[in-house]
Amino acid sequence: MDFNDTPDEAAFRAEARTFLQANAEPKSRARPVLRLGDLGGDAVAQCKAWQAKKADAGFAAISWPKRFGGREASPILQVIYHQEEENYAVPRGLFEIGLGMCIPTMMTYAQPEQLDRYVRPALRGEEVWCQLFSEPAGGSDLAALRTRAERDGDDWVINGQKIWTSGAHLSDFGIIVVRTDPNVPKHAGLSFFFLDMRSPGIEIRPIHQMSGASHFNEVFFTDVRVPDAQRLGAVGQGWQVSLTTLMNERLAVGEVHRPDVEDLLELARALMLSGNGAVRERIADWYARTQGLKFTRFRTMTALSRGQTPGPENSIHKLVNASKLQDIASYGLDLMGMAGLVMDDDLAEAYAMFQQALLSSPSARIAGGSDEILRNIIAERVLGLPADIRVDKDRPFSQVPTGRR
Amino acid sequence: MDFNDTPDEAAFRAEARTFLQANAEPKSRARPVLRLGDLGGDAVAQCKAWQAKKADAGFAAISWPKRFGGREASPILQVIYHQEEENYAVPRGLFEIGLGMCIPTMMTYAQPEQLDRYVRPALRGEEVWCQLFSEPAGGSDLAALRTRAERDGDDWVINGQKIWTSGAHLSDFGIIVVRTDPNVPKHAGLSFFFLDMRSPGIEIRPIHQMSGASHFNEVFFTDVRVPDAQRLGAVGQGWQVSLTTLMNERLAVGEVHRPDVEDLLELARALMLSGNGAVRERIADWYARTQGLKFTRFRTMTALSRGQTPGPENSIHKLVNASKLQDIASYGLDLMGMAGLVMDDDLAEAYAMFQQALLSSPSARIAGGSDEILRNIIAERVLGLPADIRVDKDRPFSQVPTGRR
Amino acid sequence: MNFDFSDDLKQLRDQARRFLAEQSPPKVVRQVLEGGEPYAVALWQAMAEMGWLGAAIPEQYGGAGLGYEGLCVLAEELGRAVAPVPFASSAYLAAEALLLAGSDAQKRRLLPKLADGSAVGCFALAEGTGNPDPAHVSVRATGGRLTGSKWPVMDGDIAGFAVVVARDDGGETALFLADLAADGVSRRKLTTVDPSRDHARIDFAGAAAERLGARTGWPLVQRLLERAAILVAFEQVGGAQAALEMARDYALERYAFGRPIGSFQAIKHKLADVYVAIELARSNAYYGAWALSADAAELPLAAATARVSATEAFHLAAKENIQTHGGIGFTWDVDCHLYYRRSKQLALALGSAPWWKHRLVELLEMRNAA
Amino acid sequence: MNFDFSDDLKQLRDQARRFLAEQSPPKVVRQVLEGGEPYAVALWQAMAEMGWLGAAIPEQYGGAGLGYEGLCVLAEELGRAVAPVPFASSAYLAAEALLLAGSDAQKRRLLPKLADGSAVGCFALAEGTGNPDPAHVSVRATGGRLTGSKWPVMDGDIAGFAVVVARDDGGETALFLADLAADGVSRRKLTTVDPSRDHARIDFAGAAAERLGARTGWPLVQRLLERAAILVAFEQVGGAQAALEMARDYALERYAFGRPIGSFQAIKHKLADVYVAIELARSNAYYGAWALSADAAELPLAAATARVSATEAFHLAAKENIQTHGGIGFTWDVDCHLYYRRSKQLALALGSAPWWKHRLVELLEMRNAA
Repeated sequence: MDFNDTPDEAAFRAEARTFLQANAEPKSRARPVLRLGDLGGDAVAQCKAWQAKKADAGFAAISWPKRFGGREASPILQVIYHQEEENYAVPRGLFEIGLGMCIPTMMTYAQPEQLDRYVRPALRGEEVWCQLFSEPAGGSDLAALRTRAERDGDDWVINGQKIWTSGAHLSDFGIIVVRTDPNVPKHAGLSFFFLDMRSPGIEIRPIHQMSGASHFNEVFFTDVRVPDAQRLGAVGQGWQVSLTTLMNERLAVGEVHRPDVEDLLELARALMLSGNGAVRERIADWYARTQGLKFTRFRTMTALSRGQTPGPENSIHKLVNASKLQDIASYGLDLMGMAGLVMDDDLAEAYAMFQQALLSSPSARIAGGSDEILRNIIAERVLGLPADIRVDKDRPFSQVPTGRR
Repeated sequence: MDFNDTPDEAAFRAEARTFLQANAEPKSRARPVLRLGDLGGDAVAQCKAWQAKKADAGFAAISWPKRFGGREASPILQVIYHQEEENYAVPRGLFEIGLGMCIPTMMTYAQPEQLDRYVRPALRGEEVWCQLFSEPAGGSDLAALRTRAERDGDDWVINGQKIWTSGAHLSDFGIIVVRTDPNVPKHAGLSFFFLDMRSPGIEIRPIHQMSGASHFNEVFFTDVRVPDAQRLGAVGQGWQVSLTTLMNERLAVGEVHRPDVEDLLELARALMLSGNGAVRERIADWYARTQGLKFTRFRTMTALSRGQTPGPENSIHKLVNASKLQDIASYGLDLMGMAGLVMDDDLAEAYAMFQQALLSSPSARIAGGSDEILRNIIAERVLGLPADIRVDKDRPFSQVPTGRR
Repeated sequence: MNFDFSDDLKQLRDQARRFLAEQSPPKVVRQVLEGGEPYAVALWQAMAEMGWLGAAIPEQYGGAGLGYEGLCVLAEELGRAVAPVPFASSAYLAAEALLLAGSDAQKRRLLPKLADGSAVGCFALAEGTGNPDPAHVSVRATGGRLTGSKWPVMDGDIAGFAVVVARDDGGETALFLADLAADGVSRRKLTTVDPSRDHARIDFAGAAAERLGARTGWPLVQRLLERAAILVAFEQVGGAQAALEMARDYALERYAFGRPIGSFQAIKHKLADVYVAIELARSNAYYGAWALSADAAELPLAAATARVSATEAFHLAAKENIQTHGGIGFTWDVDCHLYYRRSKQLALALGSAPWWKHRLVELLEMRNAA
Repeated sequence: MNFDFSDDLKQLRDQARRFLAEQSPPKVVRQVLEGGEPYAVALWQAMAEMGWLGAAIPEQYGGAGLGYEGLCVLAEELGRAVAPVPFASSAYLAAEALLLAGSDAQKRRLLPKLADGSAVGCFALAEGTGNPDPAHVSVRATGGRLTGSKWPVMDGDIAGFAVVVARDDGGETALFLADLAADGVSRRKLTTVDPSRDHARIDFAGAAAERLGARTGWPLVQRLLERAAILVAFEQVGGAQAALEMARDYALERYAFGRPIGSFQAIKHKLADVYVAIELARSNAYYGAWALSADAAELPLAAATARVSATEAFHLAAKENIQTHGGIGFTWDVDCHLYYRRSKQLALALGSAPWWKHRLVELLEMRNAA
């Protein structure tokens, strides 16, 4: 067990540090960085410019194969780069889905010439990708999707609706899973494609969240044509392809949530409450959880660097972080007392970071797998407990109950 | 809304107070009262003597019909009597099940001459009753019981095993639910009896608990004969009769658990920790829960006094109290620090009450309906949410899976 | 003992529930939330006409004389409807301040106006970050003139007058009446986590102030907060109950994996826990209602207990209502966030839970020492 | 970076696990729990023969020189087996005290005996109720004679010598060695919530004491507690993991309502939460193992973090294991209570969670101020 860098790691860290010093602004802790959904036109341009710079310097895809612009390096180097980048205020949030989920899925299922066409522009941030999985009727039951694709010559014709599509309005391409056969059980009737988000028949509407942000979209499909050549995996194998994508999602480095426990400690200090035993115990609990997650990720990265496949145990991160964020936000307001509800920039403590998190954190417990789904995943796939009793399993999808009526 | 006594209530309270002053010792808070299972021979005699005295003075069955020795009075008077009795160190724990569950079930289903025979001796504490429901294979799934009763002339012959029978070794009579038909779905094949606990073929073995106590017993039945005249309800109606019993259980006044929040406050004061914010917040939380339960019971009693039937909402009490007890016990030890684990009478804080509760509280979360079953009851019967998916519902009992093999 | 509301009050409750379902549906709340109007003016007028605004104001001062239990019943229903009206400020806090501390002349002058809705009052205590504490009072009332800033003041931007906690000429904490339309008063509407309820910052620069009654000292403020806490506990219980019902209904409607999501124990047990929290809070609120009505010695402890329970229950119910709804639960268009916002607004309005918990234990210690 | 144990150590772990499954099954634990013997003597001798008792003792003092990571690996396995042996007292606390503070002569005299099992040491800090605090040290070592009482002392009734925290002639806190068989020492076995581990009260009435090294001051005690906390965190993680596995296995075996109880979300999600708590604790313990091995500046904070996580995880796992088992879970004959008892014993042994949380934040504050 060694927490220090190996000589190779130290050399890489120095290289990353040099690159960042020359190209980015050091972060000030006080003000949290903008998130996707708050991105206006300027911010998009900044994201793209930074991504190009990062890709050209070889820091955008550290563990990818060299032929796609990667370094074929250990995931540990990825962690090191992230540790260093964390100290800088770099514009992020536009490429995580494309590079973390879409392109890795393409790498597994697309043709070589398609990879030659799509991977590098995505890596350099020239083309943005989104992921079209969720549907209104689906929710936690992802495979219950109803968007149809019907074969018509060399094309498929898509009709239906997707929802919770992050960044759809900023995207050039998307990956999509659709139902190609409603008369078989639900997991068996799906197929998977990638498509041009400017295709005729696609309409994108932003979803207004309670926090005021609009990270997500509804995407409507009316007779959208997709060439069969853009199918990923066999017809009817869409669920298996989706699982690849979701597995890659779990590998993605988790978002840094603010306020974190350090922000709470700072708030308590500023309010002269850090001597209070109740405040201290909460800070200690949250700090221990934060550190536990950090070192759990290090354990995973060590396993990955030895060629092991990470398992569903990574569901821990979001499960712990989302509730922690909501609880820290709410508790921060409690510490502020009667003025805790004020969000005006000039009056609110800590730039209203706690108030914003109070309003945005409910989505963290739901989006990308709800607390309940994550606990099920851990129970079933890690602990080996039985699946929930399924009433929909062996029925044709078209005959599964969908409501009381 | 009136928290004060009505003139009638005040008169009754004065009467109860006079009776208690004349016949019982005031309680000192410091030392908790003995519980059932710690009862030696002397204690049993004391319990019986006190019960007779209480019954003769008309305080043992305040809301029962007069013909059975009750007062036919409002449940509010029952609460008042309990409030007053709480201040005295009276021996309890031997008759709660008999008078709270067994005899009320008898009153609903037994013949008048049987009631004439059994009710008054039970009320005066001359005869002790127990309840034989749970079985090793049953647990939370109470109706999955396997003890068989087969008709033989005017008798039924019982073979099988019951478990978790409080006070079986001290009991004269018991009520029992058994399977009389294994070839129908599980709830339909049950019948209900009362029996003499001295019948030939009954063997009682105490269960040694982790706390060191032996409140419960295993009871083995080998060809035990029970006359058909002692059947309560029709053949095959045993489940319905059991529900009556369990409903009466919910009406019973909950046990007072020690240490309670006042004990914790006193401990914190003694250890000079009551100024600590973390200690204060926990005490406040537990106090609020304790009071909430107390006043919920008052609401129930008010509803009862108006002739309303109490519902499953009473499951709240045990659900909240059991975890609270375990948490208070564990936290009390934490406050004591390194010496918190010591149980020697002369060294332990608060007469080792917290340590004893640490070891006995796990059973509180299980016995009489586990936390999980109580949440299901609230969800289904109060909130109207659907029952769990049942795989055993329409199958003959003999064909329901009982294990992996 | 009778631990329930009277039949008359239950009738009032049913009537209020029907009325508010019609007059204060989510659409009306959103009108205020989204900035359409500062509060639900038409609703407020209708409430005035029904006599709700003076529910607990004695008839001699133009009130309905329903007593505090009546006020509690109304508060629960207003909480259930997340009603966007200055009821807590005007009908609890300002009216209670007048009743507790005002001279007879002041009561005669202002209570009838609060009761008929021609005046809206508010209570100005906070001076920025912090919980109620005499050490945090720095606004001064010197020679009948107020100087300093109060924020946040609930309903401070729509009230006509404020009851202001300030230091008098002798440096003692006391209550003062201030006309908010007078010279030397400037107001600024604040952005908060719950825009469905008005909040303001009020700056006093030598504004005229009239002393409310003759009493001084922090205990008066404490007493006012305790009385209001019981009423707010009913609002919180009402809001929590509405959020639980919304979650329950959705859990029955929404299917996943071919079955209603309410058939999964993860949802069932979560909602059972919410139910338990609400029932405990409701029972503690009932005890508070009795203490308020009877002006019992137990009132301070009853108030702290009710506040602690109700704050926990509403926050839990509101956040788990969103969670039960899944994705749509955190969208603007679905009503879950109305309860979530209000739960935190009410949690902070009279001082936050840690402060009340500390106070609760202080009261327990005092009781045990006695 | 390499955040895992080496293959050699994993091999040691597997070997230890197999050995303990055979040599320290519940039957052996019950032998001690039920008073059959004061500790598992045969197991202890076997451990000595395998070199475990001197795992982290340098070879020059007769140890195996496996280093602290080796000790951590063994601690996890001993925790998993709820092993009823004085390992924590003798191999962590007494040995560490000697290594940290002892003179070379003292190390030479005692460490080889600890390593080969011919001596058992213990650490006497507590003086009744309370958490570690210099103000609670009142035992005096005056003129080489100890006076006062220490309790509870883990393994105090079976150890041959104790490292005693006492005040020296100048009133300073320091460590002293005391032969527990000597005149002026009386011992009494204590009854505790975990009788599977020995505890005693030791009364010193002018017993001979030898100063351990030359250093004085509370930071030495603090440092010893921190180092032991990391090792105990591994015991806790091991115990928690065993309790989780026991619960999981039972949830698969036990049927109710015609299906394994492990198919109900109430059980699934409960055990998922236990798993999460254990993984966080394990990761924090790993960081502690690194800090211990590297003698890193981060050690105090790493120790406090590991202790807070591991204490929570073991208590949760142990109590929910009982709950998952239902009725039989709280019987004497089923092994659930072995973990439950041990979880609380370890939770208190080096000072309870509130004390460590306070310390954790103190260290955070110091770090942030630096």
